[in-house]
Amino acid sequence: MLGEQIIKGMAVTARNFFGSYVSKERLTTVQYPEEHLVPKENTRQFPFLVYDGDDWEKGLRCVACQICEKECPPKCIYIVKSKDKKPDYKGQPQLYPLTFDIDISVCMSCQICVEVCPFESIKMDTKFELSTGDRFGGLLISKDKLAKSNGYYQRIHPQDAADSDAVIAAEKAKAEAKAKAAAEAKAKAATAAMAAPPAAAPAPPANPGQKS
Amino acid sequence: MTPLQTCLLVSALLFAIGFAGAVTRRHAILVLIGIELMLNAANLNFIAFWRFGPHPEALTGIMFVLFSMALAGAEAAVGLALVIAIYRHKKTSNLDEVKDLKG
Amino acid sequence: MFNSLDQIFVTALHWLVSFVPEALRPLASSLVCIAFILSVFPGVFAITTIFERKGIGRIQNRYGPNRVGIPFTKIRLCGFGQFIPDGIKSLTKEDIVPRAADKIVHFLAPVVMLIPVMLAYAVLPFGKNMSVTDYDAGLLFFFAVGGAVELSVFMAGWSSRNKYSLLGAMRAIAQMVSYEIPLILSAVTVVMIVGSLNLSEIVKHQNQYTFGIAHWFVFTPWGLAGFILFFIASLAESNRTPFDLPEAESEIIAGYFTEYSGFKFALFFLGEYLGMFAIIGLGITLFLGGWTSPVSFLTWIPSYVWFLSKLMAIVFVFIWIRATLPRLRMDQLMNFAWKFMLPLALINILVAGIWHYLGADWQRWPVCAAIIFGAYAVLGRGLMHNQKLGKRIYRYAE
Amino acid sequence: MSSFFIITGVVTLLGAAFAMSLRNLVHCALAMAIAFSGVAALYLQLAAQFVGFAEILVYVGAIAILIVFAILLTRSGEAPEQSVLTSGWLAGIAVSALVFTVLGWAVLNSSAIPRQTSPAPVVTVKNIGDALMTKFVLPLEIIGLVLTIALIGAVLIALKEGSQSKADDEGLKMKKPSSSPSIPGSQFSTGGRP
Repeated sequence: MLGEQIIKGMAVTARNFFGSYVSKERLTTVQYPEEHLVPKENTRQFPFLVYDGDDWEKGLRCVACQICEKECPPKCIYIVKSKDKKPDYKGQPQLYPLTFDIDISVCMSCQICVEVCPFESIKMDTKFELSTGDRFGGLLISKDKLAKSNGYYQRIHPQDAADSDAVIAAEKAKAEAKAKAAAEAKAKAATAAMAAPPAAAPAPPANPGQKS
Repeated sequence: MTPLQTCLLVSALLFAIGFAGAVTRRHAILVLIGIELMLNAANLNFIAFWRFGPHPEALTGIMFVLFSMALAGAEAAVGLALVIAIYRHKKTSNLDEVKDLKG
Repeated sequence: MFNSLDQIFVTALHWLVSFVPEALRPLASSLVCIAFILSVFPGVFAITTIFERKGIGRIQNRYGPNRVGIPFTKIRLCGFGQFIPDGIKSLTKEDIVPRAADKIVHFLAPVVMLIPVMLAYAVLPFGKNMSVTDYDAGLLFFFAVGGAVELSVFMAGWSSRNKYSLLGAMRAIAQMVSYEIPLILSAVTVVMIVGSLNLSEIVKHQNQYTFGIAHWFVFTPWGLAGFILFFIASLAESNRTPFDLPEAESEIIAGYFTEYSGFKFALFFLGEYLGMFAIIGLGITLFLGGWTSPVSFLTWIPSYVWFLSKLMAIVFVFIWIRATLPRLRMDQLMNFAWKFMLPLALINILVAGIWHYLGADWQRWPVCAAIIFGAYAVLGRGLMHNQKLGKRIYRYAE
Repeated sequence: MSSFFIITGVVTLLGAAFAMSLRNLVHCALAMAIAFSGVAALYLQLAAQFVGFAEILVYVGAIAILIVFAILLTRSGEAPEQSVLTSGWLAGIAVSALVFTVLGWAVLNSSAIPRQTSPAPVVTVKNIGDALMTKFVLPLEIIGLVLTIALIGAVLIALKEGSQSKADDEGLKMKKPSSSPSIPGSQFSTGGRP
């Protein structure tokens, strides 16, 4: 009979119409400014710089090696190296970035900077509400705004943060072990020198800014 | 000038315009438009004479116009079908080029 | 009390007109009526756009617009203020005219669209004693001005110098011409039974009650068939889904108003919706009793309330159909009009004649219902078994 | 005679004059629609309501549409480059001017034209229907027959006939798009016309 299927279809849409008022789980829309979807574990929007501790200027992991600047496909990173050095988490004296700017109007969220960074210092953020009224200054984000604490990183990407913390801990342990070994060697040398003063050879210069 | 004369003058001018168009334009469709205008002029005459005539209750004028409208519709349909058929044969609807009897 | 509430607009009109001198009263009266139509129906249009968006949203399990409420406040009104920014947006947008377009015709097309649509409201009775003009040949007037819309569609499509516009215009005209025939033929049945082309007369004929139920024509076999035919044809005449081929977004961008923007686009949009309301209003007047109430104990509700609520109910069905059915193909559209609607409308005229001839006898009910149902079944079977509804065969493209 | 009648008459005549004198055929058809609407308005002022509405329904709603369809089907939507007038157009203008002069002279000087104006007759649709079904029933039937024949005839004439028209189709398909400076995007240019 002509028209049967039309009536069936109309019944389906009518059921949807009334159902959407009755059961909330039919509605998949997220009312955006009030509600937010929980971002997925691997969401990535835009890079940020990780720092340890409380003071972002002291704890910044970045050593201004400029690998990310060179690797960045759209060339949106701009780094100026510092003249002096300051100790990093291992206690070694390192350069630090005087300027670290990222132009988010150019960045394409490719994550290559994260892949190439040997110091676990640049990571991807999940924040996406970056629009601004200022077309030029507002889209160029500088070091102070890019720096986010390690705690924040652990919160947004728990898995990745655990991995990178493990890497850093391993590095640190290695450095400590090395320093310890060096210190032991030094102490041994010192005792040996004490024991035999004529054979007092200067120990190989250990890390001067030893922290631990 | 009485109202009837105004109507008749308007209709005469409409007829003259339609006639001039029908005989001077080359395109077949425009000739048809001219003929339609002439028919309308005649219809206007019928209505004017019915309205101002001595026996409006007889409705003859209105009936004539209704039938002439139906005929105009038929004429337009057949005429345009002819124009399209000629266009298909000759690839033109210019009346100056459609004058030989052999198709 | 209810009667004065019913006649409040008529009283207001008389009161307003009484201020002007005697000689100017007809003019003043028509001006007030024009102002009334020009203020009420665009308002209904604005509300309908919101209803449409929200309704389709709910049918697709979305919210639809639910943000904009009263400006400068936090009150949201479930998004019913949306038409204000929509209107401001479309009226202030840049008006772009294509370089190759025929400027004059391009400019005139939306105006020519709106004039006949507005004229059509002149004969509709919105309520008791509430039709603007009471032409003896009101129905003919409605169909006559409705025919002029096609010309504006052609003007818009041709003057844009865009192949999509022209294709859309050609589709629109072919569709409107084809569906105008079942539309008029289904209205003819009512004219046959009532014996008048006057729309107020037609409503008066339906304003009687037996056992408390109104004599609406839709409650008779021929009236039901006529109403369904009229409904389908009016869907096609107002270019609504599933007959929206003239402006099929996925095929020809926006059809005949592809090249229109800003104010002119808004005029086309308005004209399309006002045409839809006008044709629905005619359908209500012809088959659903116009401004009368369906049952006798509800006659105290003002007549214009009945008219508007019937109008909105049918608009809602239009929206519901739009959200349900997919678009027809061009050959299916034409087959449906010429091989199903037209024969059924002709048989319906025959049935109306039989109904009139059989008189007040009860036997006319089963007889007429049987003829119509049989014709429907046969024609429907023929349409469904037609090869044209199957896979399409292309003649040139292999 | 009111001034409104004069205005309507002037609009009608201007529409007709434009319909006959513009170069672009589509403009001609649209001007013709204006002229027909003007004629319908004249009918309304002559108290012939039914005829006026029927005029709009038939001429503006049907014939104008038919004509624009024919214009597009014969690819004459653009103004032609060569002259739009026939070779003997001066004679045609002269003859039509003569026709108008004679008619106008006759109208203004005839003694058969009634001088007094009668009040407008009231004609209801019912009157017209009664007349059509009684006194004019034979013409009505004949008109029905004529319309049916015209319908069938028009379909037969415009129908593609057999193999010959198929060849025409091929010809149409093979024909290259016009290289003349037609406006881009216009599908119905006259460029390809021989």
